[in-house]
Amino acid sequence: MKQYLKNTFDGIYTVLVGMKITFKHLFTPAVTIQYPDVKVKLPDRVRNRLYVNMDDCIGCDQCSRACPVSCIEIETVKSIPGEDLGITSNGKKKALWVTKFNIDIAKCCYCQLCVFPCPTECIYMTDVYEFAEYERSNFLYKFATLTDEESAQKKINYEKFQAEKAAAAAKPKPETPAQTENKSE
Amino acid sequence: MKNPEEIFELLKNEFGDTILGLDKDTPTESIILVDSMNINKIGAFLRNNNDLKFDSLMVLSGVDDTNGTKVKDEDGTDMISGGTLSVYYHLHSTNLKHKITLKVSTPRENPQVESTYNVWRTSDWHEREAYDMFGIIFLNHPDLRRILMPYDWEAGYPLRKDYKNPEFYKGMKVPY
Amino acid sequence: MYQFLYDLIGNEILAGLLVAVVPLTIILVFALFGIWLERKVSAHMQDRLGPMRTGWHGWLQTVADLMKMLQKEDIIATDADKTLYNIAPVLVFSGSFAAYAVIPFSSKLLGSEVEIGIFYVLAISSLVVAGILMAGWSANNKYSLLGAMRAVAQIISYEIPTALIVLSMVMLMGTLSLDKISQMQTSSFWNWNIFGGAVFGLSKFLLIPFMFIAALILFISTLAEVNRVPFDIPEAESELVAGYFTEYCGMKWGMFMLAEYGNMFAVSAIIVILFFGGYQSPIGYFGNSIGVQWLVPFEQGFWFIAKGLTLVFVQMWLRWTLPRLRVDQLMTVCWKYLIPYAFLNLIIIGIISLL
Amino acid sequence: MGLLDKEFSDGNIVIARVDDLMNWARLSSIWQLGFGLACCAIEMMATSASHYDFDRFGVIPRNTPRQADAIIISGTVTLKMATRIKRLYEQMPDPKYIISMGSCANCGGPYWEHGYHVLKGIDRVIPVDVYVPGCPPRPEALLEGLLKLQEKIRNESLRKKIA
Amino acid sequence: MALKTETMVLNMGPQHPSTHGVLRLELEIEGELILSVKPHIGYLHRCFEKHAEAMTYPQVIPYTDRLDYLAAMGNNFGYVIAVEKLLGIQIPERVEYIRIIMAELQRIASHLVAIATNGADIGALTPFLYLFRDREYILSLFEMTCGARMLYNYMWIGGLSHDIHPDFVRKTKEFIIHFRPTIIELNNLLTFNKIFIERTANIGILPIDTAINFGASGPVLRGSGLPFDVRREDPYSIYNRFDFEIPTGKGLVGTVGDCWDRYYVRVLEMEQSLRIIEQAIDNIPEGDVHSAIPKRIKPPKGTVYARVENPRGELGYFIISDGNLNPFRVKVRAPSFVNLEVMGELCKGHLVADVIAILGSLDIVLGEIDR
Repeated sequence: MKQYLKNTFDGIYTVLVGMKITFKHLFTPAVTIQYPDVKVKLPDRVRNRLYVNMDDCIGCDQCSRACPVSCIEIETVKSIPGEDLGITSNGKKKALWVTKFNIDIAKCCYCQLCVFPCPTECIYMTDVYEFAEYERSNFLYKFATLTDEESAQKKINYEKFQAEKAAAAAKPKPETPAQTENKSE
Repeated sequence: MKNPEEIFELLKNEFGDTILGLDKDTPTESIILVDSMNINKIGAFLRNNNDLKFDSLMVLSGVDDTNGTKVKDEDGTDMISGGTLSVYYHLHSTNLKHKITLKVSTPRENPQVESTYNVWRTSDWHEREAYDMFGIIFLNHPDLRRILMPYDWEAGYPLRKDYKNPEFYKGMKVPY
Repeated sequence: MYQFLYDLIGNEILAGLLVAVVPLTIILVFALFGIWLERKVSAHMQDRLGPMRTGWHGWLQTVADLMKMLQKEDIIATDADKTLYNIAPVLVFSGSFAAYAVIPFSSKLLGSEVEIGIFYVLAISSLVVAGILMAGWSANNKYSLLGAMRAVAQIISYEIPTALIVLSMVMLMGTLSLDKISQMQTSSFWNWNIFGGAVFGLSKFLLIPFMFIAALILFISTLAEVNRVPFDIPEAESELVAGYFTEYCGMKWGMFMLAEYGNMFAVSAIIVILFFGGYQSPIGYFGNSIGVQWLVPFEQGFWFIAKGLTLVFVQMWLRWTLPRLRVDQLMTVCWKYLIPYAFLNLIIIGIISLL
Repeated sequence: MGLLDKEFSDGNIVIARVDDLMNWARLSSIWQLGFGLACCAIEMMATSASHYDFDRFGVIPRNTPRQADAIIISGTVTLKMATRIKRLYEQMPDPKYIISMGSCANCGGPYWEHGYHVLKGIDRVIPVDVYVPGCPPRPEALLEGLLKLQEKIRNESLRKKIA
Repeated sequence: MALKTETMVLNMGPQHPSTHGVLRLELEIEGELILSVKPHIGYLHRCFEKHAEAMTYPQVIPYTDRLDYLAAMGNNFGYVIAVEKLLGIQIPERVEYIRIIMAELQRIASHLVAIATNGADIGALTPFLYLFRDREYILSLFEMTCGARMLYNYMWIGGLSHDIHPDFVRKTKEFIIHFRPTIIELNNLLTFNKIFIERTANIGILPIDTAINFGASGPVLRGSGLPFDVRREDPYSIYNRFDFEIPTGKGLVGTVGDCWDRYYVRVLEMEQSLRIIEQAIDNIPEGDVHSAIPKRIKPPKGTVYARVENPRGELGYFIISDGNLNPFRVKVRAPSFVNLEVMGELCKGHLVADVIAILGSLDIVLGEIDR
């Protein structure tokens, strides 16, 4: 009999305690961030969309080797000696034309393993998180700055230079090494 | 609290030749090699002997140690024939606080291992998973069927090193 | 009201129809408002904001839900029992709508002054059980069947404590008609039944604790009849996916929701009439004091709806605090706790009313 | 099938008004099917929690496919699960939408290369309306995906499209 | 002549509101009574072990995050300790302290979700939202230091990916002060609520010997009364420097080892984690977190098995390396995989509603069950 009354009292008492708490929360201000109108400023190390600053990229392929998901594809063409490709921000001389630099952001798992090995810190993660799409093909970001015919042109130059060098090397050995020396600076 | 050498001695004089050897060259833990057909008896002994008391099987993992010969398949991919599949048992005693690792290897063609279902109940799903991933048949296991892969998956055992993806499964293209 | 309309139009079928339309609009408007209120109350109790984007603070949200449900395709499972499947929502809604016939919103706005008011309400509200059973059985879905079985057991067994409490109140009041019960609790809140009724004397003070217990038991058992938490086991979403209306989609499911909210208000109206003085205002009528006689019925309507809404708010408040009971615990609460207390209460009130 | 598939003559003023009203009703009360697959499901629960509040957009989790308008595919779709999702999609009444949330649902994500049991993207089984990238996407990214879906519904129309 | 009754097979399918993800339970029920429960898993099998064989050692870490996606720090911790044991490298003090703080914060966040979903399964929706609101606080701490909310790739082999944020210490202290009263509020609202006690006490009782025989670990084993905790049994990292108790089930409300005990052990463990964080947060030594990270990770031939106390139980990594860049075989001993086996044992003779309560108290995560 005592247990019977204790159960009834327990039942009613704990229900009232619970109701007191929820009633108190009725008047505490809501913590909701009203997303479309109020956009919270994200901390500075946040990892969302990848961005590559192409004029710093020397095409060293470190990031695509470090990516566990292999969603970065890079194709480069060697530059022929005479061409000037500009200097990266930290003073490293660029020697490769980057004809193709595609990141398939749909595959990316945002693990930031590609950012650390990059010698010129040209690939980093921005805090942009609003890039939903209607089509999946729009997720393939092409960062390469060379247009198609320019890269084709670079390829042809390089093959021509290669053929010249092979022909020059096939000619008599003694007097050609001096010339090729200064040509390749 | 016993270290692996004492346990190996104890097992050696208990079971004689079915304990094949003690492999100590691995940097971190030494492994006792055991014959695959009476792992059940050895397990029961390890659990009930009161100065060993290995009452909990931490993990049972199948491994495809690719020591067979490379053979060209009809469409050019290399298959492994011969060699062994092995199963590692990591045991731990909750009150005597010591750990031991057993290793059992079986031929790759028809891999058969005695099930330790009645010794440690946790080996039920672990063995089903080893069967699902490597094709190791566990004798007198209550219901040995696939656990992670779909029950009607005929394209072989996925975690073997020479596993190839099927082209289609129920009308869905599998490879990317 | 029927008489008033009959004099106005002359044709009694049309007047009858018009009398039925008024509670229907009240239910529809209340259902729209109730669903919105539930979502806002639950949101603010959980420190969030609830619907915000459809109109100011989302007041158009339920209108949007209603119109969206109208556009949904109506799937009927191939081997579902077609006739029962379609009748069930109608039966459930008519069960809860019929109870409004006798509920006096104010002295003027009253469906029909039927002499056996409270008895009629108990009878009609068990029609809902048949509807739920039909819904659960005809959908040919295991979860709906389980939900329907639970609903039948729950609603029927909770009718007994409701009937006992109503019996004890009718014993005190002496009349079955809801209108008369409200009229007997006149003028200030001190004469409400919860405080021992209108007759001044020793029995009034003795009655007060037992009236509180009676009100509590009636509130709990009517909660179970309306399938509200902690008794919402028939449509327990965490166990039975969605209970007996798992297979219903679009407007048919809307009918179930309408019926649930209609029931909620009907049940809280019964408690208000029996214990909190029906449409009587707690502090006297403003219309009387300034001599405007025709204002009084509107004030009575206002007070009745205000009390009804506070009780509906308490039902929602309970929903967002308590976990759900299991089926057999539900039965023990009813048979081992509510019914013995109700009997005890009945006997004690009987003795006191003899004094 | 639903109201959407009937063709009406083009350029009718009344249709325009009813169009907006119908679209507004459909987009401001999208009821999502409350089921999640993997890590993105936890982020979806965080979105319906107090900080980001899905209920603000009129989105309530409904458990049966019969009463749901949208499925948010939140997590990795494996081959064993793909047949189930296809059946769920068919159970839903007609005006229904799919949000593919996270890299795994978009194209197999981190498991696209060696995942022998992973379906490479849910659009191989059901038609997807909005792809939300991220692994897992932030709750705000999911809300932005929902807004994009609402935009898409806003421009739907009962009129027959003149090609 | 007894009435010929037929048992009904109810399929709590991969899409069910309270199966914590994609788990199918095949219940054989008679009326409401349960005769047998057969869990079917594999709906989220993401081939982790195949990936681990194809990736280099540091590239496997993002995949370990996705095993038990509610306790990603714990998974990293386990994998990283296993590889460091294989390599035999020495870790700076600062890294050890930060790893412990992150692991304990992750334990609180994971227990919050466990308690929230357990309460929501039994019908109490409001605590679910209160606890998720507190969890957002911890997620913002993680996001401040390593940039991600749930899957961090934070603990690297030999160090950490980022050093802690300058005002991480202040924010963590604020969190501790804010969090203590919410535990008391949770206890008033849910733990000692009569209906919650009615639904969870004396249900799914797991005696100690079956628990050990089934290899259960974590709150499931401790709920049955055995104070077995890997942080105390074979202490890894520097857990032996902190003093904290191991809460076990005492049967305050029902018998020892029932659902309520497993639930209450998690609530008490959150207190203990707060204590550990308080002891560790003030004396984080100075140092560089990147110093001990080896440039090329090629561990010697051999096997290693390392155990870590994850919020769900004992998480073990068995790594076989054959001396080149990719691990030869990585086997994960997932605690939920082992804890779920007990389900068949626990549910006999209970009602359908109890299956949900028992499943909620086991607190399983499908990511690590199906790997």
